[in-house]
Amino acid sequence: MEFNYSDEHRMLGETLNRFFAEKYTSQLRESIENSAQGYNLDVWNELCELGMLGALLTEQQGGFGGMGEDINILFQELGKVAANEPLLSAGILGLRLAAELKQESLVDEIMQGDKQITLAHFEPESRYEIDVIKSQATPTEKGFRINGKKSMVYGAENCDQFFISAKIGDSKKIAIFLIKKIVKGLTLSTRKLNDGKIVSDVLMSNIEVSSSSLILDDAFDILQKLFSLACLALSAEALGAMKSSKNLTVEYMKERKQFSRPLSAFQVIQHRCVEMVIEIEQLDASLIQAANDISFAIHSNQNDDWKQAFISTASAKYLSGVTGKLISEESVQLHGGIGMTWEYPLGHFVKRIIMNNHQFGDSDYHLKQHIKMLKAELV
Amino acid sequence: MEFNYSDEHRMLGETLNRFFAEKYTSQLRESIENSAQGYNLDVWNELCELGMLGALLTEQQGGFGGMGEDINILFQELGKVAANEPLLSAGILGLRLAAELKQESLVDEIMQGDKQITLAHFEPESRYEIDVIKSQATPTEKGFRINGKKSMVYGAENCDQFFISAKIGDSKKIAIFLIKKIVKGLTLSTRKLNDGKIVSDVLMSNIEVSSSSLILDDAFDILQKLFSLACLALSAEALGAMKSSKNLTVEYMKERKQFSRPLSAFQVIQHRCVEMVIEIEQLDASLIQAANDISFAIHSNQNDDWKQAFISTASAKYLSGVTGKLISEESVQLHGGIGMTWEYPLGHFVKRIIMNNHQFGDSDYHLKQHIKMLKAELV
Amino acid sequence: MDLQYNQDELTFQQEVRLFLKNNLPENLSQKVKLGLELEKSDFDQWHTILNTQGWLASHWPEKYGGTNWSSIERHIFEEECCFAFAPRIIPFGISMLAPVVIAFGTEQQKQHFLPRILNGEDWWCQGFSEPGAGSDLASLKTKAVLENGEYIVNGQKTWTTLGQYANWIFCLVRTSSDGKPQTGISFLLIDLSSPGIEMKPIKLLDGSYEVNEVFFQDVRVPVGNIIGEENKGWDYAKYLLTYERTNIAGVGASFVALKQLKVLASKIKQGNSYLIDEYSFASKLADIEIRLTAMKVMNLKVLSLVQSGKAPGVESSILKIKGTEIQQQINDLTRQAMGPYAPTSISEFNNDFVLEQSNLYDDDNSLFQLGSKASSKYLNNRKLSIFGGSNEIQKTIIAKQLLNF
Amino acid sequence: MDLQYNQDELTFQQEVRLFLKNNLPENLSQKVKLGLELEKSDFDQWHTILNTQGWLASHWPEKYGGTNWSSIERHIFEEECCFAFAPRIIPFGISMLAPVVIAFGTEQQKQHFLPRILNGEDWWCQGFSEPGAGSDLASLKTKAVLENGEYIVNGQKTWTTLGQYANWIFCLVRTSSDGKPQTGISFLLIDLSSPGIEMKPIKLLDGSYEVNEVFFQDVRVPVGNIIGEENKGWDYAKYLLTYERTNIAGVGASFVALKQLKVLASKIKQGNSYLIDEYSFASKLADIEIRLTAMKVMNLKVLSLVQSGKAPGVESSILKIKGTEIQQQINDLTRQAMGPYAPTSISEFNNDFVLEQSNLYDDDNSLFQLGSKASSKYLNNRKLSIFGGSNEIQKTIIAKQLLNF
Repeated sequence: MEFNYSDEHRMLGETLNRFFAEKYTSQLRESIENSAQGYNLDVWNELCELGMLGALLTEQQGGFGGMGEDINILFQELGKVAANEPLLSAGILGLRLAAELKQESLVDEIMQGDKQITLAHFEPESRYEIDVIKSQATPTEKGFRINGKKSMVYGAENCDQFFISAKIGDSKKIAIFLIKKIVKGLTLSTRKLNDGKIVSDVLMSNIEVSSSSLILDDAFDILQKLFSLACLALSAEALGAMKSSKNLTVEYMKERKQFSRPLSAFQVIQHRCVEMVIEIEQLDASLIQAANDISFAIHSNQNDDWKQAFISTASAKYLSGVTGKLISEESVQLHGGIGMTWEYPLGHFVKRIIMNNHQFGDSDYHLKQHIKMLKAELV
Repeated sequence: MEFNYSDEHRMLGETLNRFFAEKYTSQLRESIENSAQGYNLDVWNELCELGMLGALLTEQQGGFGGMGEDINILFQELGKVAANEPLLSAGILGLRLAAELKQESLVDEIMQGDKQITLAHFEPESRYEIDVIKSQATPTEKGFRINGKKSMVYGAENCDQFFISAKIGDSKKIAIFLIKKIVKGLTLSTRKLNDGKIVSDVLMSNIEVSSSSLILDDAFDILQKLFSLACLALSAEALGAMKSSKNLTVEYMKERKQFSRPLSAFQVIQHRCVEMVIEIEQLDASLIQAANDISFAIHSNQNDDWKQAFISTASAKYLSGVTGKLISEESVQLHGGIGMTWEYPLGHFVKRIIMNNHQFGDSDYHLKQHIKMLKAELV
Repeated sequence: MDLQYNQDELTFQQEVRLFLKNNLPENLSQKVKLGLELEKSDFDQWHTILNTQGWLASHWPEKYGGTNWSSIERHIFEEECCFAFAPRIIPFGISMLAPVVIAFGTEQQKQHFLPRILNGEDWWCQGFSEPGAGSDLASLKTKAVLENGEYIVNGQKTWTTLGQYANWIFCLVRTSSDGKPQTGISFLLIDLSSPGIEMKPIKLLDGSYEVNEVFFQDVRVPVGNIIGEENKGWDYAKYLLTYERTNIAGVGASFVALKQLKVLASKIKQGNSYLIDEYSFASKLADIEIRLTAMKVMNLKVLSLVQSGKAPGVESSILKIKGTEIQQQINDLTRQAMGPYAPTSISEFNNDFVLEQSNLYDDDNSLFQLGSKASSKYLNNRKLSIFGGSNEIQKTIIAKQLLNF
Repeated sequence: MDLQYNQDELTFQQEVRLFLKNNLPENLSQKVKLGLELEKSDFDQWHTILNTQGWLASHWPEKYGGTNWSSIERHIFEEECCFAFAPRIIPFGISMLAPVVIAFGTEQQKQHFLPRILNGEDWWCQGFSEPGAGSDLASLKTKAVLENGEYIVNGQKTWTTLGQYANWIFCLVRTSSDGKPQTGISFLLIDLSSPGIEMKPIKLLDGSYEVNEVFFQDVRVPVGNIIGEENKGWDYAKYLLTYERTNIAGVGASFVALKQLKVLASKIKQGNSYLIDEYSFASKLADIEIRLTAMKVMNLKVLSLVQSGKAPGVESSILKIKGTEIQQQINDLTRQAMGPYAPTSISEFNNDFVLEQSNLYDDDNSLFQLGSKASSKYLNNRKLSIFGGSNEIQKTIIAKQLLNF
């Protein structure tokens, strides 16, 4: 057993911490709010130049990380400044998926920062279920005709191509296609989110694609593993934002006076801050376990180890939802009015924490997954 | 709308309050702990002489109350001293049921304090479900042969007769029989509870009864209504005990000093006491609603009104479980060590509160009932 | 004890329902139903309709234009307005300032200000909070110095709700620094068109604008604009804060919001079933419903106190805490109900477009709409437990007043 | 970062498992498994077995009879003992007094007391708390006055766990009332057979006896029984309280209790299905499991701190809070699982009868047995968050030490 991070992992965290601390000024955030991309292009390019995308791929895939710990560290740093750069949508759902699907040339292009892709998977009726997919790919002479609708595709407008999921004919398997953004029959309906990010509906109406667009005809296993990485990433990002929220709150309690004493002198404030600290510690521990189990499963690639990794990531995502609600609400409440304002940084963290709970399954969803696995184990 | 209690109801509460405050000394409680009956015979006889059993019957049934408000008031007073007298088992499940089943002569005997009866209904596998009944009554030449097992029958040992539920032959209906305690094939296995009460398993092995023992062949409706009275009674009793727990706690916080200040000067203690007060207020309100709806349904005897009464009592029983857990745990925690001791009265209230949650459905059970009714309403 | 309305109360309820059916404009009720932002003209329109009927300021004495409704009747009116999706009555003039003017104002102040509140000529806002004062109101620093029959006011107020619509503000200002902080405060009425006043909007974390900062630089206020005596303003403010808080729990509005949430949950698909079929969701919904029903009774209890002439004390604090908790829980659960659609931003949508949707819940676009509102509302309503005396302050008040801690 | 045990650790784990398999008597493990009360002779039996193996006081220095296990190895040992249903090692002598004697005692005290702790000649109990002192330890009043080479002790101690089995007690006593309350306290070892001592049991709300009051009236204690210097006892007590708290969270025991609860829930009938199929129940179970798994990692983090030579500070407080919360939640849920059987009283049952049941969960009688234990245990374990420094005190410590509040 070794509880400390390796030098490489420590460096990854420190590098990102310094980088984001320097970049994420309030001006930068204002510029992002008004940007078309939903993030800052310069920051993204520098991240690519620093080679940070390599942290998302294993050595075999051409990166230098790609393990649970890398994702945990990277996304916590993102969360600590509530950064908007698309390391989930273009990084994990784009780059990592391309690598898992062995699309080497695509991986190279993305790594060089030349293009972005992402995955359009969930649909209006999926809610959080991976396998509720109604998009249809009908075989044609030259390839396939695709119809369907994909919901809430983060950063879609910034991509050149999409991986999209669909079922071929009567098959129940989920196939993955690679399609261009600009193609007849594809419409994006894009809006901006509370936190400045952009999101699109993708309408696919009789899109004609060649047979080479079909990348994999049964992608469920790959998607399930990929989504466990996404859950870890979202939980870690939320945790980073929780740490920042908690720190802001603790500091403000010391500064702010009421009834002639700093708020931090009030016992109720003390206990409530301590409860925040403890819950954050607990979540941190849960993420360490999930990251560990994912790494172990990637190394061994045994089914049982992946099962354990799914349990651990479901646990972590559940706990990040529950803890996140507590930290957000308590941070705002303890701040009082100032915590409600746009200008004060707390709101950005709170929004990131809360909204991450709405991607790839909220706490109810993941608790249910945990219960299913718990019951399977008892039989 | 009239929010105040009538003079009669106010007097009922005041009379009982005075009566119990005088009787329930620590000596009395010690004598109950060591008694065979699980309550004090003198107190019970005096209650009967005072005519308090009449509060459990409507005027038509020969009483002077029998409405939701009467039960709410009566059982809260019982709970305030954590009294052990069998107003639920012998009162509602015995006397009131006898009245509902129109057993006038039985009612008279019970009212005069000459005998006690109760209902043996739930079985090992019922948990909290009214209709999971496996006891069998097989028709014979002279009447019926009954087999089955009844669990956790409160105060059974003190009764002369039981109402028991069973299914006749292949029928799915729940029938009610009146049987003697001392009869061939019936065995009681009796134990004492944490709070001094006694409870029995009732084993029925080839009991032969005459056909006149069958009182009603389809008693589901009567039982459902009776159990809603029982739920109100248990919730009210728990509420009474919560009020006493809270009062003990509030007073102790003022007396007890730590770090040279009374505990009541600590802000965390203040807020936690106030949270107890608020939750108790909320439960009180919920019981007022349930009592009101039960009274309304008794008056109108319309199905829709009973449905509303079932929803309200499920709500109240749910809330009394949830609130009870909070009040018990917080009362003990805020007291510290002293709250853990047998000698200090708090423990009696805590045990009554917690254990009431385990009769006639706990909070999970009643929340589920509420959800069923909520969904039925949406369809 | 009888929680059912009696015959007179039922008759009154019918009267209110009929009035709302005939007089509440559909453009207003639709906006309220969909949770859209109401503009000044919307509120003005509704105030005018109510004033015409004589029901705008129902709790005022009849001689100033009020009704003589019982507190139960006022409750029925408020409840029916909620169920009909009527806009709320803006309280600053009608329910906050007016009672103070009626109780402590001069005859001239009453004659001048009360009719203007009723007919909409004046829109009032509140100037109590200051930056750095928060729930510790008595520590306020905005100063008013008497010079030649005028107060010269300097300082800053904040969290002034809907100040952007107002032409008058009632303020607590410091007129003396002797003695306890509470004793040197006066209650001043200030015309917002006076030179030296600047009203600056505060953007909230959900992107909405509804509160403001107000800056006063050498603002001259006629001495006749003071309420009651100088340095007694704290008493008047306390009167204002305890007066007319029977609707503080927002029971009616919460019942409506819960009902909407139930319908939503029975329409949102979750794989092959509906959200309402998920025990995790349904149990939270049921828990809220049970607590809300209890709160309805707690509210009735306070009404009956008021009816019998008692002023609610800590009861208001309890209702404030429970009422805001429940509203926030409903907001939270509505956000959760939206699932992946919850994060959608408010700014992208067009009110007119939403109103065109014939059935609120029938297509993805309206889901987006509701999602947008749900998470903005969740974020925005975190304020409920902070403003109006934070829930922590309320608990401390209850500990002192009820438990004698 | 790697949470898996390495090869050496796995080998050690196998060694411990083999030892337990061969040496843990079944009569003991059965009692532990069924949650029955253990007697003095049970503890003595197990202590002797461990001492023969040299594993009783694993954290002591080797020269006094300890092992040189790493903190991970100690953790593995504790975990395996839990999984095998071994009795707990009674901490008063081995883990509380001994470290103090080793750090601050005279050579003579070490030579005399340490072997007697190991071989079971002495059973120690703790005399810190006093009536009226609670978590405010420094306010203690029990007095010791030096007279002719003996301390004369007068006063009262309380909450002395398993004092009924003890022949010695270590006490904090006041030897001076100058200066701050903490500065006048001494650490005294007292033979319980000395004249003037009375040990009185305290009955707890579940009917159990495990804590006691101890009365001292003119009890004469040789001056050689003081630890370290007079008036420095507070420092030694603090050392004791922070020493060896890595197992404070009770992770192993909680995993075992949770596992038992899961089996129970999959056997308890609920109409035609099982309790585990109820979402309301399963969700609470899953929530606890998730938090317990996280606590396991938090515990490992502290172990790794200890391994690298750092003494855990606030980390122990966090583990104490979380550990007791989780144990109480498991107790609470076990009680809930028992449904109508939960209120059964403990006093009616016969231990031998329970042990005869071949399958724990197969018939109603054993359900009764478990029900009995479940609600007694729930009630009894409310103490966990009170004793050993209440969870409120722990929070205040964390606020001061970690947040600098």
